[in-house]
Amino acid sequence: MSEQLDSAGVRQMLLLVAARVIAAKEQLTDADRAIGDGDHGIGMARGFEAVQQALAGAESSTIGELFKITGRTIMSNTGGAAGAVFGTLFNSAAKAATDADTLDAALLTRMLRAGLDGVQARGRAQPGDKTMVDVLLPAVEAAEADSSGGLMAVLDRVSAAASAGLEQTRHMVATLGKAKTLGERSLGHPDPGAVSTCIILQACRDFVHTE
Amino acid sequence: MSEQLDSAGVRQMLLLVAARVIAAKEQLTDADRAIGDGDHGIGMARGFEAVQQALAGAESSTIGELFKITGRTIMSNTGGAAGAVFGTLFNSAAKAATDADTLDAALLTRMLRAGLDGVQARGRAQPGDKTMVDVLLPAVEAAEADSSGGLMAVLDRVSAAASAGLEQTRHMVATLGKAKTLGERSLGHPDPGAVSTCIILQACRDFVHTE
Amino acid sequence: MANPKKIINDPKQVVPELLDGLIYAYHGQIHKIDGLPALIKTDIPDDKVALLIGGGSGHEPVFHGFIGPNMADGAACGNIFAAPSPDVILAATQAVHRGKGVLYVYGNYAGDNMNFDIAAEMAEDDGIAIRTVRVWDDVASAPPERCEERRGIAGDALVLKVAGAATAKAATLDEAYRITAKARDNTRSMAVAVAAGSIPETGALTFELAEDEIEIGMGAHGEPGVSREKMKPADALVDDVMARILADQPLAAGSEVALLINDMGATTMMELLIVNRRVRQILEQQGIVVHSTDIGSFVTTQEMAGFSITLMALDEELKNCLDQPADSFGFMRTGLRG
Amino acid sequence: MANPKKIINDPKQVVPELLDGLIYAYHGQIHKIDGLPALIKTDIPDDKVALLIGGGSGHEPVFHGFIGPNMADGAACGNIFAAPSPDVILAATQAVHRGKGVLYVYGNYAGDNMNFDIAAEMAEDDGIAIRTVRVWDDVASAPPERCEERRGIAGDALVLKVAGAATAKAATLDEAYRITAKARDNTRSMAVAVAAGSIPETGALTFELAEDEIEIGMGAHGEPGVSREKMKPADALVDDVMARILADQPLAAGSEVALLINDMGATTMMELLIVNRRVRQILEQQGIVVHSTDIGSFVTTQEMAGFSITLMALDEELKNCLDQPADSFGFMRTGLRG
Ligand SMILES: Nc1ncnc2c1ncn2[C@@H]1O[C@H](COP(=O)(O)OP(=O)(O)O)[C@@H](O)[C@H]1O
Ligand SMILES: Nc1ncnc2c1ncn2[C@@H]1O[C@H](COP(=O)(O)OP(=O)(O)O)[C@@H](O)[C@H]1O
Ligand SMILES: [Mg+2]
Ligand SMILES: [Mg+2]
Ligand SMILES: [Mg+2]
Ligand SMILES: [Mg+2]
Repeated sequence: MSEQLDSAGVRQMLLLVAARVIAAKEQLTDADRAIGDGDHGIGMARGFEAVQQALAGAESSTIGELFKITGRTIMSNTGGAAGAVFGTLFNSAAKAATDADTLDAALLTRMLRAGLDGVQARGRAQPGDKTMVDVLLPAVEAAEADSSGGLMAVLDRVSAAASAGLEQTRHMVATLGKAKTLGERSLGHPDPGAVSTCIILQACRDFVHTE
Repeated sequence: MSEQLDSAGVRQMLLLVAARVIAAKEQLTDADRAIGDGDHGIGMARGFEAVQQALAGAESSTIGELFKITGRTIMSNTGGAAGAVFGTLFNSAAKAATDADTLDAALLTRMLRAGLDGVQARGRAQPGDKTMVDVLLPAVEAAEADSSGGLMAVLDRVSAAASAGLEQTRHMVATLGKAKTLGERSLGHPDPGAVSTCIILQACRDFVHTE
Repeated sequence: MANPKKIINDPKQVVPELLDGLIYAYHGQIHKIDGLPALIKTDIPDDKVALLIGGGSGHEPVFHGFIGPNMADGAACGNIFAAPSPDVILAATQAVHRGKGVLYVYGNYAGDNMNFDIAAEMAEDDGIAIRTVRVWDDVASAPPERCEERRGIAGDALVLKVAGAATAKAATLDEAYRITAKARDNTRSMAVAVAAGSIPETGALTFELAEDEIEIGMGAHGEPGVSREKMKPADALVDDVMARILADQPLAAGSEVALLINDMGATTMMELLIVNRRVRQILEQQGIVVHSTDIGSFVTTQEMAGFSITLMALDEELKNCLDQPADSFGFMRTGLRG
Repeated sequence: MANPKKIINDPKQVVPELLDGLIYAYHGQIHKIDGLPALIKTDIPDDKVALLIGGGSGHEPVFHGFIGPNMADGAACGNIFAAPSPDVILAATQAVHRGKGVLYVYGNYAGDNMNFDIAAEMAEDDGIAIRTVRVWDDVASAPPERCEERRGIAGDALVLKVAGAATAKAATLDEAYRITAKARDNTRSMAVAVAAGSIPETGALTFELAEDEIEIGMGAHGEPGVSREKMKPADALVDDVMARILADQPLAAGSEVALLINDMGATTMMELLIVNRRVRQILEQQGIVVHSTDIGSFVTTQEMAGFSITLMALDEELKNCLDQPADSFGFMRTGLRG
């Protein structure tokens, strides 16, 4: 268990994130098939497989560089809404990392906020639109509301808020993206990108717990 | 039971032929689906429904005219190979009728032969090609071989020869028409046009028996 | 065997209704002969060798969708999968004739041959000269020495394109016939079916294929082909079909061909493009030059899924005919390509 | 849910292989940017306002099949149903740019919007002027007052035709933008799906429909529409769709429109013509004049069965753009019609 990570640890954490997203390929695709066009898992897996490769050659990179590599690789390889959204998430977080060499609770919180702001600036999704923002926003708010207890505690709260947010997306009517015309029929189903976001944050939490 | 028919009887006989062909629509289509393009019953029914209408207004026509009306109506309304073949069959038979006012065994035999010759001149089918010729030819030969016993006896022999001929088509490999590429796989199935021909000749026989 | 969800009204009215739809789509360029399923180009130049095509319906856009400038002057339309009757063909013949005779071009089927022949005899009795080119491109349907027994499949489209140009340019019927017959003689096709289509009136599939089966050499009405096999990757299917086509008509390195890849009904452009890639790899390997490529739905068999490949060996005359700008509902050449 | 028999090789290689097939079909008129799924017209005139289009693959012939003379100058291609990434779009933008700026035209989806916007920002950083027209023709996907939320479906084809003409003729990017945006604003479509298509990589159908059900308003990726109903005759389906389109954009008697009827993948030309017949009856009744008709496979969704109807209200400028001869793999105008 670690209360902070150096760049090598962050790199390992991002590799776990990638592995978890890739492993969830089918779950994500099924979620998208229920309310979208059925390709979310395909794109996310393609993007994060490329991230695995890119991180393989990035052993001496800083935290900011690792997030930037991850963001750019997602952006180039994922395609679709997810490529822009998750690419922007990591790219924006990378900028907030500046040249830090340690990831602690405070930096994580700043990076999450920067990621959220970047995603919203790009896609204009509002809370309640049934997108990944409905997971990311409560996660950021949970981190910002209580910075006590270090990286692990923050990630526990982030992860719990994300799960709760994901659950909420079931009760939302999609108004953006390919699911929007489902209208009422999108009720009961979680948002695919919200599922991915939850998996990503959960992987970060699990990493610091087992490290 | 009649040993000869006047033009009114011939008209009734042709109406029975039409009714029997129409009733066999599905059987004919199934036969064509097994070795051809699955439309034989559709075309034959369409043609003979038109024949019913055409004969409705032909009460004062001669035997030759009745066959000519039947042939032309089939030719115009059936389409496909069957339209040309069965149209030609009746048209050629009509010519052999000249201005006769009674259909007896001798005239029937001449009309069948003329019909066969017309069909072969038009389509060049040889015996064994697995077409309606494999029913019509043995029927004609049965009529020509033994002219004893009048119209009923001839039609009994014609009908029996037709049935036997039809059975033989099961053992033939199609070499003409849409069934031809089935090759060996056409074995075991009767030829659709042969089925129709058998139904037509059988209807004539049944008509003179019940008349 | 469920009746597929066809987007039709009364199944018996499919042909008249589709012809009405086609006439609307042509914006006055074609019209119907009163009461008959024959479509005629409205503006046929005087003194032109006329081109009449036709056959059973249900294969749209062929044949009736191939009328237009430098394409056909008229089409005689049969019912679904059924040759048109002689009276329809005769009426269409009279309507397109402009004093120079009429070239008939259609697929080589017993029904079409007999009905067109009967009409031709009647037209000739009326003093109209007729010449006939039957398209027999399907190498799956008879050995080369009996090519007159072969079926006409997607090769129709390329032969009709040449016939349209030939009848527009040629001074005489015989000359148009000569060019068109050469195009026909130089054309070979073969199809692969992966799923069956159905006849509107009965809803019945024209054949049955297991979940994992395909049929090589399938005919345009679902007539059986040369071999039933397990489903294979696209490249393996193409290799098989191309080997059969090229064995039938060996082409020397440096030969030029027109290539047509036809969707039998339900196959997507995505798949046809993947087929095209492999076709070109094979032709490149053999040094065969592709002069023109047409990919799409030209000769369909209802919602049958599958494709066919057609090669027409070219000389200068055929290239000129193929390249001539032409317009029709189902086949176009803009003349704008470099 | 069986994996349909797609004619493909490795499902992950579908996009690169279909692009190769398309490049072959273009006979040197287009080429690929090294290593990237972007296709560029080889011969783009200097000083031309450039037209870049693009979107997810799997809808062939749109978008990459719409490159050509008086059509698009390049296309950025995504994976199946996935918008292309910003680097592909940016590379394509640089490749088509001839000093007069680049017009982006694509379907209005979150993924396309974000990726093209990111690329546009990068291109503008490099000094390339960009203007964007998002096609949002699907009236089933949002009410009229929120048309910016609507999806782009088959209306893409007509808007791209206009954009091709506008960018070929216009002196400035702003002028090309003005004409193209007008075309977009005047375009309305709605689709009906009768059977689902499937995604090559998973084999899964994008939606499920009962044997006797259809969906009105289905999106181009299988996104749900406005109502699920029992299968009906073609005329009843058309009546329903036309009522919704005409309610969305009322057209006075005497108005002129371009009409496009699109096959979503597996629907036959026979059916589309029957649809066309009814569309024209309805328009005739309302005194609406159809200036041009395009019927075929333009924007497909794999082997989905169904059709969409598109109307674009026309003025003289749009008519001129639509009528201008143009050539591409997926859309042509010969200029030969009367
Ligand atoms: N404007 C947006 N802002 C944030 N997230 C978005 C936006 N639009 C879509 N998304 C997310 O993207 C997910 C869909 O991704 P994916 O299926 O990969 O792309 P596409 O919709 O292009 O097929 C949605 O579930 C949603 O969470
Ligand atoms: N050349 C021919 N001579 C005689 N009969 C023929 C010939 N060609 C086909 N037929 C008959 O026509 C029948 C098929 O008719 P049909 O299915 O209605 O026409 P099509 O083959 O045009 O679909 C065959 O079963 C055969 O008996
Ligand atoms: Mg998706
Ligand atoms: Mg038949
Ligand atoms: Mg037939
Ligand atoms: Mg997608």
